[in-house]
Amino acid sequence: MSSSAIVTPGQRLGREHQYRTGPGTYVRNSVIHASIVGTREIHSAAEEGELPTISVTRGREQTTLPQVDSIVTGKVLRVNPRFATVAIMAVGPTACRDEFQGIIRVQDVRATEKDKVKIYHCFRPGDVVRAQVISLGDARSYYLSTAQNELGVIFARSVAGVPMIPISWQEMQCTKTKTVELRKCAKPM
Amino acid sequence: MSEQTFVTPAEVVTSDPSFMRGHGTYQEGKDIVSAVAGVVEQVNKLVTVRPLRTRYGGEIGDVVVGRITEVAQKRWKVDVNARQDGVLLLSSVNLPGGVQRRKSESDELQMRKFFTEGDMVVAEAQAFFQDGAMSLHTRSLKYGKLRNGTLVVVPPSLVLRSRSHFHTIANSVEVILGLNGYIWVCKRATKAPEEMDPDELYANVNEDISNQERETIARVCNCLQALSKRLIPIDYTVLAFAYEASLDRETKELLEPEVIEAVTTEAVARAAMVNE
Amino acid sequence: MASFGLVSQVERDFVERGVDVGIRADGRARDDYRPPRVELGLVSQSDGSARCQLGDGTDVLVSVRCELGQADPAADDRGRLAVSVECSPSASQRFEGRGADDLNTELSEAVTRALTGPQSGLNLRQLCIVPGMHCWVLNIDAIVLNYGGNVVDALLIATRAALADTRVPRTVVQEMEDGAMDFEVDDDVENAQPLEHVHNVPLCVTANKIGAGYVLDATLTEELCASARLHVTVNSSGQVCAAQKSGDGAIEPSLLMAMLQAAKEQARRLLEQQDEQIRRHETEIAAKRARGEPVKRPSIFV
Amino acid sequence: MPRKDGRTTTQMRAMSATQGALERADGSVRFGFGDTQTMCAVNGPVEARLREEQLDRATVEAVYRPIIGLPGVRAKEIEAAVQTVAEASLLAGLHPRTLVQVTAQCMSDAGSSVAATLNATAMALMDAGLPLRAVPAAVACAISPEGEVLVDPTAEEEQCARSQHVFAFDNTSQEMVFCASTGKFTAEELAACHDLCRAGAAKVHAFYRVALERKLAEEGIVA
Amino acid sequence: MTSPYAFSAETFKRVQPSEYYRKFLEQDVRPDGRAFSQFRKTILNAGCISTANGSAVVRIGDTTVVCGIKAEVAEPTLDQPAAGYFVPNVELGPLCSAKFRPGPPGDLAQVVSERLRKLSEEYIAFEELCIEPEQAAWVVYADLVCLNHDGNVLDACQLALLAALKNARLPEAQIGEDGIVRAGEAFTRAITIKRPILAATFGLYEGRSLLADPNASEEPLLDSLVTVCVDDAEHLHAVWKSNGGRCSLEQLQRCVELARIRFTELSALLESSAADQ
Amino acid sequence: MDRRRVQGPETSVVPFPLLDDAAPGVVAPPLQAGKRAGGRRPEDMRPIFLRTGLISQASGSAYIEMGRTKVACAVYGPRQIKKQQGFSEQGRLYCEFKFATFACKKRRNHQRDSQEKEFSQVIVQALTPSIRLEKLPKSVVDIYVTVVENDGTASCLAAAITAASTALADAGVEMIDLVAAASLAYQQRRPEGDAPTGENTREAGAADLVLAQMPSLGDVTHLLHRGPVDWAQMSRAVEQCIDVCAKIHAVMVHSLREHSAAEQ
Repeated sequence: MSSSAIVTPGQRLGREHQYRTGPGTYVRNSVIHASIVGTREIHSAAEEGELPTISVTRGREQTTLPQVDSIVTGKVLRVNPRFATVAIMAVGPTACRDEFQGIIRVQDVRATEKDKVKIYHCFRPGDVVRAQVISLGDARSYYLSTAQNELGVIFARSVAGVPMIPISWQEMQCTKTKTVELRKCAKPM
Repeated sequence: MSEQTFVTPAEVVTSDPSFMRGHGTYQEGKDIVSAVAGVVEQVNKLVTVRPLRTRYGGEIGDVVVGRITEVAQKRWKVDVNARQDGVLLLSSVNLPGGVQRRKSESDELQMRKFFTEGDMVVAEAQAFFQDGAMSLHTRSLKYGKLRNGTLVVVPPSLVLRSRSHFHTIANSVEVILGLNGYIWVCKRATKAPEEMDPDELYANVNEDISNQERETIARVCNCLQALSKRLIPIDYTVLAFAYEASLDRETKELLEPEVIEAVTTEAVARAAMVNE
Repeated sequence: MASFGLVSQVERDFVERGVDVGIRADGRARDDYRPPRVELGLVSQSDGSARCQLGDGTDVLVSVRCELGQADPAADDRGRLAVSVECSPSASQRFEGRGADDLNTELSEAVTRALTGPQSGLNLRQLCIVPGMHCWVLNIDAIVLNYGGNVVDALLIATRAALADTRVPRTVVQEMEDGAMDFEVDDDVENAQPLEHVHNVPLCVTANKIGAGYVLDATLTEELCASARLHVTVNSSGQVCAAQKSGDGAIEPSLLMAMLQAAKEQARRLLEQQDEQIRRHETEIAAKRARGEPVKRPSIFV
Repeated sequence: MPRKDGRTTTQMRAMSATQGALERADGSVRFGFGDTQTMCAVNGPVEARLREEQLDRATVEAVYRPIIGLPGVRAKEIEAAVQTVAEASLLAGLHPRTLVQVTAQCMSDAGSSVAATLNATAMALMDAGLPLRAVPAAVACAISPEGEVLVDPTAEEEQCARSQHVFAFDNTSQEMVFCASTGKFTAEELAACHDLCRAGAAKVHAFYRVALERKLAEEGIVA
Repeated sequence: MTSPYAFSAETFKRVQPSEYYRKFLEQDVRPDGRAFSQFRKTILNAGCISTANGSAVVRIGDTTVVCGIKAEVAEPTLDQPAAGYFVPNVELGPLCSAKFRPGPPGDLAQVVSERLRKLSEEYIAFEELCIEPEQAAWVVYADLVCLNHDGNVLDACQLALLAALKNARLPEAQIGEDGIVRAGEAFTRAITIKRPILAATFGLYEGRSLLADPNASEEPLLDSLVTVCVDDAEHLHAVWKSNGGRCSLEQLQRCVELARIRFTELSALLESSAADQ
Repeated sequence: MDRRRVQGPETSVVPFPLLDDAAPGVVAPPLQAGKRAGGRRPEDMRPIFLRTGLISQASGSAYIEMGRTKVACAVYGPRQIKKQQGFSEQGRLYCEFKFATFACKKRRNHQRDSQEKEFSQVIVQALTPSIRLEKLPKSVVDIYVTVVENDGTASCLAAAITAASTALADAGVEMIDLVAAASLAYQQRRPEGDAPTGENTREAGAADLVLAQMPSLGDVTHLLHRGPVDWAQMSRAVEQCIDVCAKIHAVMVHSLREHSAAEQ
C-alpha cells in the first residue's frame, strides 16, 4: 500500500520502530524525518516479519552525485599516456546540470593484461563512454573504470566525422569510409 | 672548552685545524666560525653550536608525534613541527590483518580508512629524502594512531633525547615525549595493541575515561605547560617531580604564574638531587 | 605549524566528553575565565592605547587616534568611530591566504557591531567641533599580535581600555567675520579631555558550544572543537548591546538562553575588574603628573 | 553633391596593406583606408588554457585596443565584431583543443576604422597561413543628413551622419557575415547601403589578391 | 543507422545537443513547441520598486530582467556642458545562469550594455537632463539585473529600460547661489523619451531556418544572430548581425518585417503598463 | 572607475532636500497608541509572498516578498569545487549576497561592500547546520541572493535566509530541516514584530534582532542582535522571534508543496 502525501524536509514521518528508512529520510533521536521535498511512499516489506520501508521520492529528477559503484556516462576530453580525462554528464539515467570531472587511469581500462594497455587505442577525445566510479579520487576528479564488458565507448565519430558502429570489443567501423578504428567498446545492451 | 661557552653568529669558535666542523658552524679560511647564537658543544674532535630555539631538525630513529595534514597518492603528509612536513608512506604502515598482508590495490583507493586529515600519529623517523623531508614509519606495534588524550606543544629544543619516550605517570596516564616538541598525554590503553583486532587498529573511537583519569591528564598537561613556560628541559624525571609537587594544589591553579614558579623550581631541585 | 586549524575526531570526542563532565583539558570548569592582563597607555604617538594578553597566547594591541573629519550629513552634530582590525603576519600567516581575510572581516564586523550606533555608549556629541562641518573621528586600529583563542573578547577588553586612556585635544572655535566658523586645535597634551561616559563602552564574552554544553574563554583546541560560538556584548548597566552567533552548528533554544545568561554574568565581572584597573591607572597618572614625571612610557615592552 | 575630399559618393579611398609587419606574430597585417590604419596580429594555433579548451574545435580569442585610453565597453563590442569575422572565416575543426589569438590595435582613425580593423583581421588570418573556408571583406558607409549614402566615410562625414553602417561580405557567396548599423534609417536605405557595401567589398577582395601577389613577387615566389 | 545504444532523451540532449535540435527542426517545430517566427509570452510590470525613481520587471518566456532607475546630480562634462548623463549597465551575474562566474561583468554583459547605451542616444533628450549648464546636471543610472537568463537578454533589457524610464519621476531641482543643488519633496518631473525604440532578435540555423526569440538552449546552436531595433514610425535604429554564419539580404528584410510586427505587440504592452500607473 | 561598465561621472551625489528653508516638510505621522507606521499591531508580521521555481536556469530558486522587501535567491549545485581547496569528505556551501544598486534609498555601488560580505557569511552559517553535507562529498552548493528592494536591512537578511533555505529544498538538496528566519525591531522599550528598520530609524535608539531557526527540530541556527536592550526585553524578543519563525515555516511548507504538486 502506498499513501502519497507531499512532505517537506524536517517533517516527522513516524517512529524508528515503525518503519525501515529508505532514501529521502533520516533518523534523529529515534524519530524518522523527511530530508527532501517529495511524496511519502511506504512499501510493504518483501518477506514476513520485516518492517515496511518508508521513503520520500522527488517529483523532479533528483540531482545525483557520482558515488562509488554508480554507472556514469561522459565525454572524453583529453587523453595522455597515464589516464583519459572524462567530463561526467549523466549519473545513471539522470543527466546532471553541471559536468563533474573524472579520469580513467590506464590500469583501470580493462580487466585483462592491465599493463599492456595503450590508452590511445582505447579512447579518443570526443568519444562518449559509459564507466563505473571506483573511488572519490582526489580533490579534482573521480576515479573511473571501464574494466567490464558492458563499459567502454558507446558512441564515437570516425576521422571522417561519421558515427561508427562497434564490430568487436576493441574495434569500431566507420559506416561511410569503412575504415576500422581501435576503441575499447562497450558490449551493446 | 669544558665550561659552556656562549657564542654569537660570526664569532670564531676555534682556529685549530684539527677540529672537525659540525652543525651551526661554517668554515672561513682556516677558522671555524659560529653561524648561530647558541652554546658550543664538543664531542672528541667534532665542534657544533646548538642554538637555543630552532625548528625541529630531527635525526634518524627519533620518536616523533605528528598530525596528518594531507592524504596524497600512496602517502600521507605529516606535520612534525619541522621546516617541512614529514612523509608517511603507505608501505611503511602496518595494515590491519597482521604484518604479512600484501598491500592491495584497494588500499590505495581507501587511504582515508587508515589515516585522514587531522589524525594524530606517533612514528619513528626512518630516513630523510634528499629535499630534507623526514620519512616516517609506524611498523612497530608501539607506534600508530593516537587517541584517548590531548596534545601539548613545547619548543622542540626542550625535549631531551632519552632511552624511551613512552612513560606512564600515576600508573593511569601515558605521556609520549615527541622529540619534535609535540607531547601526547592520554589515558593508558586498557587493551595492548597486539590484542586489538584489525579494524580497531585505526578506529576513531575513544575508550571511556573516568573523571579521575581526566583530572590527572589535565594536571600533567599543565605541568608540561609550566615547564615549557620556564624553558626547563623536559624529561620523564623532572615531569614526574613536577607532577608530585603540584598535587597539593588544584589542577587549574597551575595556570597562575606564582604556582608555576613554585612547582617548577621544586621539580628542578629534586631532579638535580637525583642526577648526582 | 602547517596543521593550524586541524583537529582529529578523537581529540574532538575527548574535549566534548570533558565538557560534559565539567573537567576541561586544563582542569578549568565550564565558565572559568582566565584573568586578562591589560596594560594602558603604551603607544606614545597615539591618543590612547592598550594591550591585552589573555589565556595561553592571545595578544592584542589597540590604538586610538583622533583625526579631524568631515561631519556625516545624516548625523551632523556628532563625531564617529572608525574601527579596523588586522591580523599581524605572525598570527595570520598561520591561516595562509584566504583564511586571514575571512578572519579579519569577522573580527572587524564583531567589534564594529559592538561600537557603532548607540551601543558604544559614548557621548559622540562631545566629538563635534563645528556642527555639519568638522568633527573628530576616533580611528580605532587593532592588531592581533598572536592568535591563542578567544580573540574577540581580548579585542573588546583592549578597545575599552584604550578608549578610557584616550585624551581628545581641546578645540577653540571662533566666529569669523563672514559668519563662517573656524577652529584651532590646542595641542598641549595636558589639557586634552577624556571621553565622556567611557565606562558605558561594552565588553564581549564568547560562549563556545561544545558537545551538548558550553565553555567560556576557550583555548585554541576548544575553539576548533566548538560547533558554534556566541559573542555577547554587554555594557556596565547590564544591557545586551550586541549578540552574534558564528560557526556552522545549531544551538537548542534552552542552551542558547543559558549561554546568553552565563556570558552576561561573566561580562559584568570583567567590567568591574576593568573599571577597578582603570581607576588605579587614573590615580597613577594623576600622581605622576603631580610629580612632574612624563606620563607616556618610552616603549611598548617596558 | 561631391564630397569635401573630391570623391564621388561610392568612391573608396586608396587601400594600403603591409603584411608580415610584426616579427613575433604568426601573421600580422597593417591595413588602411587612406589615413585610417589598423594593425592586426594573429597567433595560433597555440596551446589553450584548460578552461578555454574545446575538444572538437579551436577556441578563437579576440582582443581590440583603441587608439586612445584604456579599452572600455566600446572596445568590447569591436572585439565581438573581430570575433565574428574570425569565426566566419576560420576552419576551427582542423585544430581541436587549440587557441587562436587575434589582437587588433587601431593605429589612426580617419573614418570607417571598424571596417579597416575587420579587413586587417581577415588579411592577418591569411598571412598566418591558417585554414580558412572564406575571406571576409568589410566596407563602411554613412548616410548624410541630406540622405546620400557615402561609402568609406571620413571621420567628419561619420560625425554628422544620420546613420552609420558597417557590412562584411564573404568572398565566395557574396552573402553578409557581419553587419552593425546604428542611427536613424529606413529599410530601403538599409538595402541600398547593403548593395553599395557589397560592391565595395568586391573591390576589397580584388585588393587582397593584388596585395598578396605583390608580396609573393617581392619574395620571388611568383614571377 | 542510429547507434545501437539507447540514450534517455535527456542524456541524448546533453551529449549530442545539435543532433537533438536538428531532429526537431526537420519537422518544422522547436523543442518548446513554438512556431519558427513565434515570440515567447511577454509580461511587463512597471513601478514595482519604491526605493527607485523608476522601475520595471520584464519576463519574455523564462528570461526575467529587473530595471531600476536612480537619479543623482553631478557636474556636466566639459565638451557637453548642457547635457545630462544616461548610464545603462546590465548585470549578468551567476544568479541568472550557471554560465556566468562571480566577479566583474563578462563579455556578453558588456556588449549588451554598450548596445543599450548606443541605442539610448536615439531616444534620450540629454539637454532636458541639464539643471544648470556647466554647473549641475542629472545623472540617470539605469541598472538592469537579470534574474533568469533563458536566451535573448537584449530584447528583455530594452523593453524593461523603456518601461522604467516611462515610469521614472525626478524631483524638481534648482541650484542655490551657494552652488548646492536642492531638490523638492515631490517626485513629479518625467524623463522625456523622443520615440519608443524596441528590439527583436532572430537566429539563423544552418543558414536556412529563421527562428524568432531563441532561448538559452537554442542560442549556442544558431550560426548567426540578428537583432533589429525599430521605432513607432517604422524607422530602424539598429541592425546587428553577429556569430560566424552567413545571412542574405532577403533574410535580413524578413527579420525587419517580423520586428515591426513584434514592435506593435510590445508597444501595446508598454502603453497599458504606463496607463495603470 | 570600473572599465568593464558604461562610465558615468566621477562622483555624483543625491541632492539635499529643499526642506530646511522651504515650508516645513511633512513630519512622519505620530505613532498612535500601540500601532506602527503602516497600521500594523506590534506583533503582526508583514504579508509574505513566497514562490519557488521562478529561475528556470537554477537547480532551485525562491523569490520572497515581505511587505515591500523583495529578495530573489538561486541555488546552483551540488557541483564540482572549482577552486583548489583540498579534498573534503563533506560538501560546502558558498553564498554571495548583493543589494541591487537601486534597492536602497541611497544608491549602492556594483562592487560588494563589507556589510554584504558579512551577510554572505551569516547566510552560510545560518544554513550549514540544516544541510546533510556528508551526502555531497567533494562538492559545493552555490547560493546567490539579490535584494531587489530593501525595506529594512534586518528584514532583508531574514528574508534572504528564508528564501535560501526554500531554494535549497526546491533544488532537492538533502537537509535535516528547513530554516526559517525572522527579524524584529525593539522600539520604545517594546519589541515589535518585523518592523521596517530603514537606515534613518537606526539613530533613534532602535535595536534589531534577526533569528534563524529549524522549526521542526527547534534548534536556533543563527542570531544577530544589535543595539542596547535590557536582558528581560531580549529574552522575550527571542521567544517572539521563535513564534514568528513557526508562522514563516508554514508559508515555506505551503509554497514548496504547491510548487512540487504543480511539477507532477
